[in-house]
Amino acid sequence: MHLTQQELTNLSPYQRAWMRFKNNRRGYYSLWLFSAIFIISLGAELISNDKPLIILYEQHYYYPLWNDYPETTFGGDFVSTTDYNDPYIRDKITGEDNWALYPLNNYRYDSINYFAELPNPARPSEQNFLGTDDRGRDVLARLIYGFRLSVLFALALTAIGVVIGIVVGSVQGYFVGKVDLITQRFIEIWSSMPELYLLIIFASIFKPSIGLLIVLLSLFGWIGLSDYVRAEFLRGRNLDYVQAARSLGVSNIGIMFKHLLPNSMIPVLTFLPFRISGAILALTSLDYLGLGVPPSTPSLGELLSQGKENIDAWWLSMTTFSVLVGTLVLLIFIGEALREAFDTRRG
Amino acid sequence: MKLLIPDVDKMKTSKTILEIKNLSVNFKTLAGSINVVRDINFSVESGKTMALVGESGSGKSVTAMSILRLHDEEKVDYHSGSISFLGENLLGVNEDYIKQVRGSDISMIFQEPMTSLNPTFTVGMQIMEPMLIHNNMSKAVAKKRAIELMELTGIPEPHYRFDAFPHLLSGGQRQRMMIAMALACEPKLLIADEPTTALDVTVQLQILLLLERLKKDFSMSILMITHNLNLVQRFADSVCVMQEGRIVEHGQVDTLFSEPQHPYTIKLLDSEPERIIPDDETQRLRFSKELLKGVHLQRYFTTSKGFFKRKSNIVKAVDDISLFLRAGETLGIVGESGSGKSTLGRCLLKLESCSGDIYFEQQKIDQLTHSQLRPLRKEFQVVFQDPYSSLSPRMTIEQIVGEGLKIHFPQFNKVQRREKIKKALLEVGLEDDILWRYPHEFSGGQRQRIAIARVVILEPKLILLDEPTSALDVSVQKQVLALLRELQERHKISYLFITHDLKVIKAVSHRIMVMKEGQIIESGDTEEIFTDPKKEYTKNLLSASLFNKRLI
Amino acid sequence: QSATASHAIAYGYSPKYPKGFSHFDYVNPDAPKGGRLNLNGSRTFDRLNPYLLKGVAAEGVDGLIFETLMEQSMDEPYTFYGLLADDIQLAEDGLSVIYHINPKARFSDGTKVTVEDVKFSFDTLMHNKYVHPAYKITLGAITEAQIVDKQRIRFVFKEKNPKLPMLLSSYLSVFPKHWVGNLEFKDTAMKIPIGSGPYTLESYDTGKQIKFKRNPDYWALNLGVRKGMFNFDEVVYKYFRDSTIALEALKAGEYDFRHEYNSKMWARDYTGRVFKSKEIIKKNIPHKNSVGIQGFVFNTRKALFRDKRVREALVLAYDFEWANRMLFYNQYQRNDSYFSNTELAAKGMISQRERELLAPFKEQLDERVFGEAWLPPKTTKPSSLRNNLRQSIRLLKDAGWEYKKGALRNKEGQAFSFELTLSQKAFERIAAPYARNLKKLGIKMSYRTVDYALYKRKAETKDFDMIVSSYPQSQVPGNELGSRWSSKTADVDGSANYPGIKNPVIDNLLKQLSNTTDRSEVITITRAMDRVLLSEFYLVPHWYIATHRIAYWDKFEFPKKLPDYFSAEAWMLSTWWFKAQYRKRK
Amino acid sequence: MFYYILKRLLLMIPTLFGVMLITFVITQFVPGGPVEQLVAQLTGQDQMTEAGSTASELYRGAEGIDKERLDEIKALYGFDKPATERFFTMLANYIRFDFGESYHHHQSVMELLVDKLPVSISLGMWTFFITYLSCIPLGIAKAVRDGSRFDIISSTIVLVGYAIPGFVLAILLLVLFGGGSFYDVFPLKGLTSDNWEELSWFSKITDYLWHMTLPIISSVIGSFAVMTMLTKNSFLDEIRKNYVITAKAKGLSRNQVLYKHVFRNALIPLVTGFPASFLAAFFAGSLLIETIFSLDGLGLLSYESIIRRDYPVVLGSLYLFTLLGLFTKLITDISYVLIDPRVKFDSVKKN
Ligand SMILES: Nc1ncnc2c1ncn2[C@@H]1O[C@H](COP(=O)(O)OP(=O)(O)OP(=O)(O)O)[C@@H](O)[C@H]1O
Ligand SMILES: Nc1ncnc2c1ncn2[C@@H]1O[C@H](COP(=O)(O)OP(=O)(O)OP(=O)(O)O)[C@@H](O)[C@H]1O
Ligand SMILES: [Mg+2]
Ligand SMILES: [Mg+2]
Repeated sequence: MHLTQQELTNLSPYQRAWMRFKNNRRGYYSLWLFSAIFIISLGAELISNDKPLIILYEQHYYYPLWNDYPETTFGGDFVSTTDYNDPYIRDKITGEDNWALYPLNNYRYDSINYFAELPNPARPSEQNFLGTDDRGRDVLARLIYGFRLSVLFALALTAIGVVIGIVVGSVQGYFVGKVDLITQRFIEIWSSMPELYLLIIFASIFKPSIGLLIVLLSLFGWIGLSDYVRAEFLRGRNLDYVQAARSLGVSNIGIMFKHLLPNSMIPVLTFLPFRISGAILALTSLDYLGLGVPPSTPSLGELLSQGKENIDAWWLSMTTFSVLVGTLVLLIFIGEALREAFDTRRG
Repeated sequence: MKLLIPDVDKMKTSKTILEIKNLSVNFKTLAGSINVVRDINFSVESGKTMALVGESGSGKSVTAMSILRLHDEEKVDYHSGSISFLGENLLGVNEDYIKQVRGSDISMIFQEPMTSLNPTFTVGMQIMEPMLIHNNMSKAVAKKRAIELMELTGIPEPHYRFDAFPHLLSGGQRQRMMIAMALACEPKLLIADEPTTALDVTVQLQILLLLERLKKDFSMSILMITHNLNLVQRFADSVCVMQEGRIVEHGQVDTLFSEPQHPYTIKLLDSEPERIIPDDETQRLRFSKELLKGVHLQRYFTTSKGFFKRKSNIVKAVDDISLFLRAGETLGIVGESGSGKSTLGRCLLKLESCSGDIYFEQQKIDQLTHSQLRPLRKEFQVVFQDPYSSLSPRMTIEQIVGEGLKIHFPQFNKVQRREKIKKALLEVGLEDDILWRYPHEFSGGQRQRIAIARVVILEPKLILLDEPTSALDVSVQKQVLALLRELQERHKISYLFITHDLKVIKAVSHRIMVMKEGQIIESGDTEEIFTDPKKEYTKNLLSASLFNKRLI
Repeated sequence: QSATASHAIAYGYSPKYPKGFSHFDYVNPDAPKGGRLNLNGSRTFDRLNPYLLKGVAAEGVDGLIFETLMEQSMDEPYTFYGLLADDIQLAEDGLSVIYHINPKARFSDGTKVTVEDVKFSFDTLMHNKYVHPAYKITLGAITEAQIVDKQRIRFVFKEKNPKLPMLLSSYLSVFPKHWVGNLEFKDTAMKIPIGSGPYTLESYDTGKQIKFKRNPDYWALNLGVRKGMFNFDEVVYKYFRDSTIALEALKAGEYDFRHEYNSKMWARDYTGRVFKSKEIIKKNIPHKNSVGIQGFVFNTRKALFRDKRVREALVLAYDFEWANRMLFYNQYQRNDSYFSNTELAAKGMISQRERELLAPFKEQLDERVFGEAWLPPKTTKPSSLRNNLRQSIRLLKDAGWEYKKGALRNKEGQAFSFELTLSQKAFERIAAPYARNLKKLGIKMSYRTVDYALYKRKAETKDFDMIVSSYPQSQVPGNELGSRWSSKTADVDGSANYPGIKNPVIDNLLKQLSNTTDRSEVITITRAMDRVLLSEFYLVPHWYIATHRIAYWDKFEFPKKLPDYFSAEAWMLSTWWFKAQYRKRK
Repeated sequence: MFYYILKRLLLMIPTLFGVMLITFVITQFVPGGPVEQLVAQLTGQDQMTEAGSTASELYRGAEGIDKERLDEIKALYGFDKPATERFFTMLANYIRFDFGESYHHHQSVMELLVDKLPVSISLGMWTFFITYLSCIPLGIAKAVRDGSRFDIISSTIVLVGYAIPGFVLAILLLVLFGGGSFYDVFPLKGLTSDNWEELSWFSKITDYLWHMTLPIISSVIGSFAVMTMLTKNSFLDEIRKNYVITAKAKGLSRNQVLYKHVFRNALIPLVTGFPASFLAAFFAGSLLIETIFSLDGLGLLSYESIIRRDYPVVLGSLYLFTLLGLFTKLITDISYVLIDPRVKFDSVKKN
């Protein structure tokens, strides 16, 4: 695919970078695939839910996904929300002239298959395509929702960490001198803070939630990266083109982020996918200590730790593991393409 | 351990050492494959010098690099043709073979010595390296030889410089390191791409004589790429003239110089820089106000050997220099390579810390910080000696040239800005369809012109030009000098013009300062210096440049 | 009054075995000796001395090497027979006890066990600052050890407590004075222990394994309390840190015997070649150990759970049968008493004696107390969870809770929601289905596992809505029950009265209990107490298991007659022996 | 440079002080200190199984502990003194590298650390060397063959390795090769066999290697990916620079170009992570791997002392490791200068 000079001239540098990105077919397709999966997972409620999308019951249409109907609506006993997987109810809404459209997978991340036959964790079956976890929740549903949550969590955490890491690292590496000495000491003190104790203290004050975890982990998440950015800046700050930029009157910020940063992105780009997957795994280890998200929250980490507890239940660890590896591989491929997007020698 | 067994038969029939046939080289870019070398043919005879001259950007360096297959394999396409060295087509041989050829049979002096040296190794080590791999020398022997070579190229204190890192050396010193490196294994063929652009005339002569001697002693052949036609005339046996990727004319030096055929060749031979400053202007300028003044500037470098400064050495790069520059005036700075010209320039523009007072438009600027200086920056600009490393590698030409505009002329919108950029590029003799390209996709001369365009576009009051035309062929050089002059006339720009090319300095400067070992040893009006030099060194300089005079 | 026999002491009844009995019924007096037994040590150890505060003691030292004054039998609720002491004399006033040390008793180095050694051991354990405070706490009511004469030693009690001499007899390990010598006690951490027990230490590798060798000259070899016991020539504990790997190691034959506590592992992980080929035998050994009660404990101090009807409604919502089938592989039984698996538990219709006991409180008690003993709700046919929940709804309605706007709400419109605080992740799978059932009632129960220390603090300061707690029970309940269930302790930080029981009836029964040791009277009181406690629904009862789940390599034989009250490990270690082909030393 | 180093060395003192102060303050706020831990253990609440207690006789401590005893226990841990006093006594001792006694172990903190070192070093060093020695060549090879099939396949393999949690792999390996269920190839636990003392010199080594194989595989496998990718990317960034062409033109072989010329220039990002992982190699260890293979190393020690609030161990090891960390950080910074002479530590303000 070749462009004319005019077209090329009209491309902004970002469009150029995007073209380089696209040139890496692997990364490009990975991005598509990842986005597709992610977007689908954003609509998890429509794919995997314990409520039917539409019910036709005694000539009336019902939309359980959007409205709460008490069980009494369908001839049950309880005035609380209907459990549509209850065979008792299921018979009623699918029998005779009634009709219900269930989602592809009949469970939400927290719905227990109460009416299963086999003890939990149960192997894959027609009811639960990927089996159930140790408390009878559908693994597929948890994977879908868990993927969504974990990825969102990881993206947020990574974004925050990377931004702080880059800013701190570049300030240190660019200004050096006192700024560096002081910031570096601060980082040293900061990073040796016993994170676990802080988490425990916070857990005793607040109820754990994803938001709280993001804040807490962000406090420390940037530290490793800033060192790398600092190192790259230390090397780059004395190069001629930086001098040239100074002589042009470019501001310090301009030099840092326009001239130096694009040439210091290697470690950042390399670590990016790993940080994302690392953030997913961080949820695991926190769950392990009971400091993670509330237990009903679906997270890949939680599934993984269940996998460890239930070694014989391969469907727990293998599926989660595959999702993790898949995600990671996609992210790495995207990361490679991203690196190439930064590599102007590629055109 | 040379694998190479010359084909004796072929050698007998012809003394040709290198023969290029129908060579075409393409580069793959976003705009498709571009053909930069088009079907060229030439050969180099053993023990002879073949000169490749031509337009900047005409494909000389590309051709040279193709001989050793040094282009990025992914990006280059040796479209057609062959390069036979001692009868073997180098484009066809395997990696091992070419590895043996490189550095020992054929070695190369690169055009841009600044970026061509590995920044993390000492220059000494880099000079030793080819000897260590090709000649199986012991380290000690190699070191001795390296220092010898450095001495031959005229580096002062070679023992000391042996341990220096490239970025601590001046442009000319780095270039000499490249030369020493290339000569280390006494190659059969030396490809020298602009080997003397950063050298003052005395050293230049010294180097060329050295090459001449090696040519005789070891029957070394030289493929010399240069813009300096005098040099060609004096040292080359035959010449090829290139334009737009083609060889437009070739022949023996004498015939070609006496009876040039091709219009481009004719143009080249006619483009002698002429003084573009009216004679009386120097006088008139006496009364214009001082734009820049430096008083007692001093910059010493203490460089240490070993980690804890066991041995240290002081280089007095700028040693108590006072100078001034008037508005609309061009001050030429000439002098020995390594005498501190670039350092002085950088000091004056506050790019290097130094002691002494600096006034710009009567304002004292030496104590100002970067951010205080920023608004002033628009007014004094610099073209660095090494254009390549001064261009941000991850920015397009449009970004590079437009950056200053964005900062200092925020009133322009994108379209206006692009128009200005295009205009500036055209003015320095570049096409305007290169806006989207990145610096590494250009020839040395093109990059030099980009660096000039980036500066002139801002129309500052003062420009420091550090060897701005060293990589330009005479015709482009003329165009650039004319442009500078025009700007000067229009906007009363002052220039600090550092160069080794005495013809250029004579053409453009009102006054001249001669530097040696960090000091100004002589200064005065251009006329005066050229006609009546006072100091011995200046005299030598001028006489050495005498060989520049055409012999016919 | 406590019966004292010179050779044994029992709590409120006569000991089973007479003076000079030849052996316990549950041992094989002729059990052949020999072979090397490999056992699984849990996690690690870093000291040999079992009594220090710091560090983790190696398994087996206390028991195989060091002995106590008396030995408990495994087929009576709470009876002790003389071991190092051959004669025990309890003072009339119950404020002191005299032990007569068996003159035959010898330490493994041949020296005699003297009263000085006993006194030294007691003083060390009670007063040395490096000793684990457990001794001070357990035996704190014993003020002094006085040497009476060469063979006799008297212990003086601060207060009258029939359990004290028994605790002392079984808790005070005797070690020789010369073992400690001039050392600071903490410096004996790694000193090779010298004891009077059936084994001596052969070798050890800190944290990895420890090896004991049977003492062929063991002084008590033919004593009734030892006859036919400790039949392995060598006992080795191999330490594994991870339980999954430890199980793998069992399968690999690294060790011989394992007791499993987890239903899921028992059902799913004890599989594979060695099990199929019956090389490893998987067995459930029944026992009569008191298992007390475990449950989701309501914090009745909270307004939410103040109403008994609310608590009952929540008890009804728990589906034990489902959990047992889906989570526990049907290995458990429902806790239907605070004294499960013992004769102390209330059963069936209330007896005359119990009725009399409770009659004075008729007003304050639920009338159901005077009928059949409470039976936990079932969800198997003919009952069903749906039925139970319907009943819950009625109860909640009576208590003023109704489903409105997506939640169960009281008159003030407050939604019914609370948190179950857990200390172990393993309980989350148990909590999840319960939360699901409660949701059907409109109740929002969230559950979360917290760091153990945090859990502990919440429990101590009673800062929780609901926790999991278990109340283990003794065969002979005494005044320890007071600290759990009396009104006095309800608002004391750190007490074990988690539900916040403030019930005058219980207070009264507790007082009566502490005034008697008569077995039949104790039983009546505990049964009555059981009925009252159950009727108040202080917790959602869980489950228990009345068997030991053990797996062992098919190398052993053991007595036909099983004991009643025992731990699996101690039983196997003391009464099993190798089949002939495994008896040779490896 | 000399003054810079001196400055950095002096700055270690306030840094160390800051670290200790903050950590000490934090430990004051952590719920469940050592006293509570001990009390929990005494009252028998710390062990709970799925189905309640089946102990045949009850532990008396279950009745709770009275105030008097509690005070005794507090004094045992020195908690009867005010916090500031404890902090400064601690500092005074720490200066002399006297870290005091552990709350939970009967050894002193220093003895404990020394005790656990062999395992950590065994595990760490191997992991460290194997990682660096294989990642760098692999990364370089991948950079050279960027985009080739080799590149893609090796990427996928290291990524799968990265994504397998070490403990999962460890258990998997043990189940497969531990002899319990499938093949009996490797031992289940420990650093050496029981009879190690009696073995010959050669068998000692093989025995050790035999024991270390599985733990090392498990701990190494996850560390490949990051290093490999970092190497690859750094090299890719450098490989097209002009000096590489010069080096090539000298006739250096591809490996010489890569391992000599490019390597040094691509080294800075690699070096940034180096001291940290070097330190980690000696002093960190891996909690899960150590647990699974019943190895007694620092990973376990530090985790357990955190969980059990064994503050002397927590603070003592923190002090030691922070100190070492500060030194390695300084060394990294110095090595930047040694690797790339253009790096300077003077402030941007100066010019
Ligand atoms: N990597 C590249 N990608 C695309 N175009 C390139 C690349 N390298 C060189 N060119 C183009 O090839 C042409 C020839 O370049 P070359 O460096 O050979 O010129 P030159 O004759 O040496 O000029 P100069 O005298 O200025 O050094 C130029 O127009 C340049 O823009
Ligand atoms: N950063 C530095 N550290 C140490 N020495 C330096 C440094 N920069 C330059 N020098 C030395 O200062 C002297 C003057 O260098 P400068 O670059 O100013 O020379 P120049 O006159 O521009 O020479 P050329 O004509 O060769 O470019 C040289 O000897 C060089 O080695
Ligand atoms: Mg060129
Ligand atoms: Mg210069």
